Amino acid sequence: MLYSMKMMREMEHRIEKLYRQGKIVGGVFFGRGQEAISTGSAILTEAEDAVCPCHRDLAAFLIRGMEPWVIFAHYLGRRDGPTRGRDGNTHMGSLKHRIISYISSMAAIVPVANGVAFSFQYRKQPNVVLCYFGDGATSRGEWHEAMNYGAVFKLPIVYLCNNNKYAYSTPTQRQMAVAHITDRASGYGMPCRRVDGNDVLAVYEATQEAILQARSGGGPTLIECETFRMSGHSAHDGAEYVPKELFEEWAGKCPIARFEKVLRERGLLTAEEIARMYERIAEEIEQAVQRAEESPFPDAGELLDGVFADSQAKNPQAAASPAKGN
Amino acid sequence: MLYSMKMMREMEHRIEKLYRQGKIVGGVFFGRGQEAISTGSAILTEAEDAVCPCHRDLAAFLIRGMEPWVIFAHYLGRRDGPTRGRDGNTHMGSLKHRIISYISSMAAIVPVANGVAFSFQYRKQPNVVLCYFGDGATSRGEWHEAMNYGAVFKLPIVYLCNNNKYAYSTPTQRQMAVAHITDRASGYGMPCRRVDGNDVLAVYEATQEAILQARSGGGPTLIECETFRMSGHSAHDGAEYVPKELFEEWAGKCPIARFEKVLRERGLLTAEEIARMYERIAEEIEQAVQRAEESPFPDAGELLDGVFADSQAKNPQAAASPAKGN
Amino acid sequence: MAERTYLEAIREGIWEEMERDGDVFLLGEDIGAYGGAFKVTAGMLEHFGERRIIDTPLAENAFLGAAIGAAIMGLRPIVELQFADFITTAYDQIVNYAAKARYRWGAGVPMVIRGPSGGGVHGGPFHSNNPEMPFVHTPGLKVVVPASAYDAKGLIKAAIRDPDPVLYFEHKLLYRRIKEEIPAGDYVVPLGQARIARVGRDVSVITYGAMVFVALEAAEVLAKEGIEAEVIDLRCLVPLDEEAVLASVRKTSRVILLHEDTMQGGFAGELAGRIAEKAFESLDAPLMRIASPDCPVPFSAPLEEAFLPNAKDVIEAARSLKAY
Amino acid sequence: MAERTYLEAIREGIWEEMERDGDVFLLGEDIGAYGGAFKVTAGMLEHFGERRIIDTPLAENAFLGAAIGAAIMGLRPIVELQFADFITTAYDQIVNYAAKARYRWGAGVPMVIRGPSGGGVHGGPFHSNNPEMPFVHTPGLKVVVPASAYDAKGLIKAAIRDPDPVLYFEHKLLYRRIKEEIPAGDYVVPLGQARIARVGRDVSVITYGAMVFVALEAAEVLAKEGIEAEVIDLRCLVPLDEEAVLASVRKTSRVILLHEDTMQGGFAGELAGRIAEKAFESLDAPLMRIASPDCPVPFSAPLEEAFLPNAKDVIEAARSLKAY
Ligand SMILES: Cc1ncc(C[n+]2csc(CCOP(=O)(O)OP(=O)(O)O)c2C)c(N)n1
Ligand SMILES: Cc1ncc(C[n+]2csc(CCOP(=O)(O)OP(=O)(O)O)c2C)c(N)n1
Ligand SMILES: [Mg+2]
Ligand SMILES: [Mg+2]
Repeated sequence: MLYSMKMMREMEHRIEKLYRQGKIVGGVFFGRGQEAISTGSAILTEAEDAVCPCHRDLAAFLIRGMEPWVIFAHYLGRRDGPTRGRDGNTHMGSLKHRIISYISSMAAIVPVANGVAFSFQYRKQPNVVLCYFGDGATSRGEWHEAMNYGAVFKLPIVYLCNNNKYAYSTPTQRQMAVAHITDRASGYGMPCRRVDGNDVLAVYEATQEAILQARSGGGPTLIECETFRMSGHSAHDGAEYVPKELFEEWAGKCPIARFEKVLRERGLLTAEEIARMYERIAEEIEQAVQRAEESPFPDAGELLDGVFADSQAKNPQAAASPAKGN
Repeated sequence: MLYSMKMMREMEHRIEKLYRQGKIVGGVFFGRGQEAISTGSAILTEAEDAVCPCHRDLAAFLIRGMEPWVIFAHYLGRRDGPTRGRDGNTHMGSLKHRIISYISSMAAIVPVANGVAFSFQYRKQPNVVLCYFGDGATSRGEWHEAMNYGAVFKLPIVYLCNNNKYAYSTPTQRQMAVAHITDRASGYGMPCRRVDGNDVLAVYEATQEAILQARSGGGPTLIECETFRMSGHSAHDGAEYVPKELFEEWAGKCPIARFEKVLRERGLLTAEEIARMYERIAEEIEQAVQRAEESPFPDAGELLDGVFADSQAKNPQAAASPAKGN
Repeated sequence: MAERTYLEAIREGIWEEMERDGDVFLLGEDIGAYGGAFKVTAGMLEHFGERRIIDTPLAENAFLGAAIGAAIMGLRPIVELQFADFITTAYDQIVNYAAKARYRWGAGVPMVIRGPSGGGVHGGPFHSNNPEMPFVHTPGLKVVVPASAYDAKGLIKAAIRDPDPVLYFEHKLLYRRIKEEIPAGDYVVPLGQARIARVGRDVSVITYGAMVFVALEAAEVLAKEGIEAEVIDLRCLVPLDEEAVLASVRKTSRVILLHEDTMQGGFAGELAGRIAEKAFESLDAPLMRIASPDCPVPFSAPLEEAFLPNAKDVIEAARSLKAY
Repeated sequence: MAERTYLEAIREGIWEEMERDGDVFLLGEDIGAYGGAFKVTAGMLEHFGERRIIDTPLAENAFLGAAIGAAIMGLRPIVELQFADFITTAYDQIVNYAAKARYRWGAGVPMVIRGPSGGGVHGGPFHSNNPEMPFVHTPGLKVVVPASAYDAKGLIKAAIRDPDPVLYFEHKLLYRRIKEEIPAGDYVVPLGQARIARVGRDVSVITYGAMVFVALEAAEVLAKEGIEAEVIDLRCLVPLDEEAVLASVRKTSRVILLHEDTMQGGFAGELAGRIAEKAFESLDAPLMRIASPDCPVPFSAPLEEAFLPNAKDVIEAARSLKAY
């Protein structure tokens, strides 16, 4: 888990650098300070489970097996990315990895994630879905419809909210008149848990329990992971609206540093081993970026491929069909 | 209040008859058995307050001063209805009466009702809005967005849910995994009350308290009125899916009979006075129907009037503009 | 062969597909015990059970989204909208999720969204809409508009088997009003093939849905005046059988574009664009569009009657084109 | 006169209207302290205060609905969508509530819905859309698409003063890219009047939004070849200045219909319908439509470049029309 968190952190640093260099265009979002959430949960998925990560959950992509170079290729708009250059930043999906792509409309993925969970239920497969979203997204109607729907049908799904205290520039107290996202779960009749989202072990334990319940037909759980967005909303946002003290306070709660400490204290990894792991990560990233930059841009001739099935080209990075006839 | 409830009951019977005669076309909906809800609440509004009734709240229209013959004219598609024949059944609105029309998309009125309440807040007027909807509507995302929004901005509004145990053919337990609509209020940080919706005095008291709070800047309240739909979903629905016993059980809880009893027991009205009132109602209805049937149908030449302001004709039944420039 | 109403033909098509493929299932409001607001799914709960005939909460985003997710995993959901008008409440899921998933990341969304559309039954502004255009305009969606019982069955089957999201708009006026002999068993009407509903040489009336009958009614009258109208029933708006349209235009050189949906931004414009680009040389007269005027669908009978295009409109247009 | 970017012109127009009329207020996400994702509302919170510059929760139905209710009561809300793309999430409120209220029961809804639309900035499939068509097709809504700083200010003012719901789609590519001298104080550009952006006699290019600049660029090149293109900037799609369109067609007899929005069901079709009905006699060549191809807006630079119509497309079309 330390590896995933650190890999996510460093990849995002590298993505930011590429963005500042003008090599990555459009906008980029980071999950800085929030790495424990996607890591501590996605690590629990089995091969046939599915994840629906949102824009601050890069570790979920990594844990599901999407290779760093493929991710960089995606950000760079290259043909070897899972969208073959059709989409950018965290809008990645891959049937092969059972990563279901979110779309920009916040919370629109939640009803869709329910449908993926439903397919497991329908086919009597013992699998679960992890569905991620932010605090702001819970103000949206689709979120409500989906939470209610998941509870009514007891779908095998775990809803993971990263409460990072802001939706863009808007603090949670302007998003809602309650203190916690979990205050909402009672309206759906599903269990909920609130955990320290910067403690990867706490996320792990809560998710484990929720997955167990979901797999055994007990229905969904809402987990609120309290955390803080240690960046602007996107790379072009300086976040001047965030009080400095908040950044300082939460810097002291870095999930990576905290987990390092746990591992060292429990004698599971030495400082040296950690340093070596980090070196390896740095190297892997450089190799990945290099390989991604060698990937060609898509060709203008591909523009219309795959609007419909009859014009779809094969994409080795994403295309494994999960079932017949699709 | 007895008058309003009875008038609503009898008008709906008359509407049903006109429908069965083929004089009213399209579909018609009744609030049979639910008359206490719109009556016990709307009766509390002051002249400048506003109501947003839904499809089982005919008494709210009456209490706000819409005349029975105008309502019949509306159902009959005549020019003297508040929509001049453009819309039918309970889709009535009138600025003059501060009745804000709902639209068919269930719960879509709730955000709009918030906006009406906001206008009071913005203009520092001491007014409130009563917004009505059914149990099924609370499954919709717009409902959630609006409840949250109303709570965040502490809008002067009262949300009244008629929980009549069914949304069309779907019983509440298939709509949600919680027992009560009020279970949802905790997710919005607003107070809630659950009352016997067939007891007009209980509705009255709960609404009175909520209005007081709203008027004094204390924000919204959600009131759940437990009741039962003593008809099919609309006049063409035989409601075979409803267990007979439920109809029998709730027939014994008729809000009109109950309130009659209270009035007699407290010595406020004698059986005779009540009988006379009912006779008067019957007469008024016959006169109203007659007058409505004398109202002309709209002329084909009016078809395009009022799509935009520059082609809008004046409609005496609805058109009083609430403010300058509109 | 068996005699079937338009509505029965839809039911039969769905029923047979559900028998054929265990991955096909239904989602919607009141489709189970109640059999749907128009009874299209009557009897299905009893036959197929709760696993496959699913009554949902009143939440279009939730169940359309669920259908999308299930389709991505290879199931074949059919979603019923109680009225097609309510598609506006789950618009984002359709145009942003379902329509774009394959293009973006290769995830096919084989689902059907169906429901009653159209006016003529005094449904008023919220139960009479023809909601096809925003979906015609969204790349990645297919749009089907059957006008006969034969097509209703053959097209719903094609839609269910299609690997992409298909919007299938039934016309509620036709549900019980038309009845035809149709083949008893399995047959498919492929998406994207128009039908010549009546052969003619003088003027082409290009239309779809309930307006096919208006065009045919007008053609009867016109024939008596010696004007032979050719009526093209498009059957699908996407994919469009452009060749059939252009062929008819080349043959008659005079064109009426007819639909029940409102005029501005309606499908007649798209057809006009294609014809004026690709068959300009063949035209001997201006194109004529006939559509509902640009206002909400009114409730009251005289207004709705004035609103809906009728045979008289078509007859007059054909005469004026002939005289041009 | 003062030099203003397109973005500044919008801000100035809103600012002046807020000064003029205390009933005008703003609703949207992150428009207060942050000044909006594109900073259109920068400085407004400080000047007008929290009562009139309102940051909302992330809930488009809630705040669009609230704006509708407030407008019915006579206030003049302006709603900012963070990206115009997200209008899909509150679609029902707009097309069913706002658009129909006046027609149904005489309740006017004087509100403006505005936001950044359009591509060319690598925004990908969800931040590059041109969402005008479903609203053009909905009776009761007006649709404004400014292309210059002068118009941006004059049209936002007209939109705010209009008694009906107006959709005002800004083009994000123009925000800081164009800068003009515009009048310092109050002026209004009335809705429904097109502008001749360049006078010509050989071919009419009828367009709007950022494509006006593509048309002008093409016209420069064509002029050197002796082809004088007339460029019509529609400014409003609803109400449409049909007379200006037809007048140009009658003058040049050759027509290119150009927009950035995708082709099928796009506005070019509506124009084609009107022209082929009403100026058929004047046409000396087929109509030509130039629009984005029917796929989602792709992210990667070479794909987006291939996707967006450009001057070369217009030049080639004009040449072929000239040669026709
Ligand atoms: C429906 C919709 N409206 C607006 C936006 C613009 N937007 C993108 S992210 C965002 C804030 C999201 O906040 P939250 O859900 O808390 O996630 P976070 O970014 O904090 O992780 C907004 C407003 C959007 N993506 N979708
Ligand atoms: C968005 C939407 N979907 C579906 C419908 C069709 N419909 C009309 S009323 C209704 C049931 C409403 O139930 P509830 O809110 O409980 O109100 P009730 O009729 O019981 O008073 C349904 C499904 C609708 N009007 N709007
Ligand atoms: Mg957040
Ligand atoms: Mg109900």
